[in-house]
Amino acid sequence: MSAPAQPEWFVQTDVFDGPLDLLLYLVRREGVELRALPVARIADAYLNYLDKMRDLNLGIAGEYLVMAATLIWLKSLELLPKKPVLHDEEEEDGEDPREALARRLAEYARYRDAADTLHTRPHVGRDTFVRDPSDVAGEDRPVEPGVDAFGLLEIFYDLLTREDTPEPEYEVDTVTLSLEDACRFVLSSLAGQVGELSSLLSALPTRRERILTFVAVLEMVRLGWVGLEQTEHLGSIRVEGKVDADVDLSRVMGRVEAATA
Amino acid sequence: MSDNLLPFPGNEPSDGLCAALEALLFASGGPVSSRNLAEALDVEHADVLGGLAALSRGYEDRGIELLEIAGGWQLRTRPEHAGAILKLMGQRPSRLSRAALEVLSVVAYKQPVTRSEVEQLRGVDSGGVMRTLLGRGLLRVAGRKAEPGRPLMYGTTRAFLEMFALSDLRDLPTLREREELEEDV
Amino acid sequence: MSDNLLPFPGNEPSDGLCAALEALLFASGGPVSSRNLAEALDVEHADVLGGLAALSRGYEDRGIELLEIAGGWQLRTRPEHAGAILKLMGQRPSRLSRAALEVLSVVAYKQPVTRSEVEQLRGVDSGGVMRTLLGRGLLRVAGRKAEPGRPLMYGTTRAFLEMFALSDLRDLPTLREREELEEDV
Repeated sequence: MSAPAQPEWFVQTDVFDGPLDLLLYLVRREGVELRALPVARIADAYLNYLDKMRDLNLGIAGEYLVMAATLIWLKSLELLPKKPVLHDEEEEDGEDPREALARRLAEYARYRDAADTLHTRPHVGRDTFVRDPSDVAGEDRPVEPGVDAFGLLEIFYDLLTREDTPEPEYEVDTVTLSLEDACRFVLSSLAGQVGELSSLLSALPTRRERILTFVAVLEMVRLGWVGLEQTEHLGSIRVEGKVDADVDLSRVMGRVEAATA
Repeated sequence: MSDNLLPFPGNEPSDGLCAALEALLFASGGPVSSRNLAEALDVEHADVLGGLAALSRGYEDRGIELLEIAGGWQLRTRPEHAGAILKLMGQRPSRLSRAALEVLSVVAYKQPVTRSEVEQLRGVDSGGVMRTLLGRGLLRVAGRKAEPGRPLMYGTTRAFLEMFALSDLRDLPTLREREELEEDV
Repeated sequence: MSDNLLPFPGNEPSDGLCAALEALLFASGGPVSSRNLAEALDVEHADVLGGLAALSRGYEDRGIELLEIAGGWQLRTRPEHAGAILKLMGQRPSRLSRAALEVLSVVAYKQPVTRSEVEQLRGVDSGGVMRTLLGRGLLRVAGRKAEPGRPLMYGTTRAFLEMFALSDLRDLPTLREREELEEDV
């Protein structure tokens, strides 16, 4: 691979933040004035630079190519006889496109230099350090969010995309709850008596366990191990245990697993 | 280090070691051992001890003092200013907790939403946080959901919009806008 | 108070006030407005201003200094101690990329400004950089623009002012000055 031919400039795309940055660098390197930008000369320098990048197999982002096309067009304007073709373009926005580029570059240069000025200012965490505030407890203090609306979105996004949403804290020892466990829970809670389905389910802390237990109740109804009774529309549902908790639960397991698989 | 141990002397150009020690102690916040100070400044440990003593004397009649705590040295405010500090900091708003922000974000984007829907997304019990937010006027009850049990649904309030400088819920940035910001890097 | 310690002007009545101000500023960490200081100390605002000036003078040749930042007053370490502090804390200096500084400049001067306006000016995609700056709390969402698509507008934050030791946005060098410099290019 060939090294850059001209030692005074190195081809480094990553040091440029876009085509305007590169263009400004070239303008300054060539020592030309922005106000009277020699478009042809700058276009050549720019295209030359892109060629070097290509020679080095460096990826060239699309926006650099768009600028290259613009520069080629602007250069062609200089080569063509002035009036006939150009007329429309100039009339449209009332400005020579070359001047427009120079103006755009000048505006970019202002912010670019402002960035340099920012860079030289004392910078917390680099040049100067501050104290964390002392912690003072205070009741009835007004609250502030500490983030803006976008921060709120970030938090929401984090929640949506969290790899594995942690199960609720209290579920630590219930994650492993099986249908067998659920059946045993129901039968031992009832202990052969009658109980309310809602109080049975509300004793369980998570929705997952409640669903599992509800499925277990339905399955045991089918097997005749428990009975269900509802005396009025939307009234409470009573569950009656008809077998002991030490019933052979292997019977239920196969079927329920098959049903929920 | 100069022989003159006056911490911030008038006629000396500066006692550089005392100034440096002060900067280090100020920035670190917590107690720092004299050995660590010596290492950071690349000076003799004995010089650091002398410097700390001088610095400490210099803090007489000042708002802060230098104390040896937990095997290290720490700058602290003098106790007599505690009242004013409490008064100053007591007016300062406290920050919403991460938990509160999480609940707010879920309610803001999914409202109207039930408590169990919030908990599903967060993966933790959120009742306490939601009560606090209701109390602060950032959440409100927005009806009941048409499902068994008819659970309460929650939404955000006008105070919520004000807190986040939004004129309208539609002003919330969207997930798509977030994605668009992420696309190019 | 001994006479040879100069940081707080010798026999002036403001000695106690200086000490109290120092304690408040030390405890608060962030910038505090002179009005809040006056209120916390229950003294006249003018006295606080005098006290702050005296305190500031007292910090010459010290490890810390008193600066006017983001509409308030804040104690900070002097830049010459940055190396030792970073060494003590085992940290690398926090740095912003040139792209980040450019985006910050554009937003600081033109706010509120949309992403596409920033990109138009820089001639390059800026979404990733803007997202990072939002994450660091240096940019904030500042509403939506009243135009088709209602794009988000962005502004700088208080943390931006604090980061660059600016007392307010007007403290930024004016772009006109930059224009004058431009003629020399």
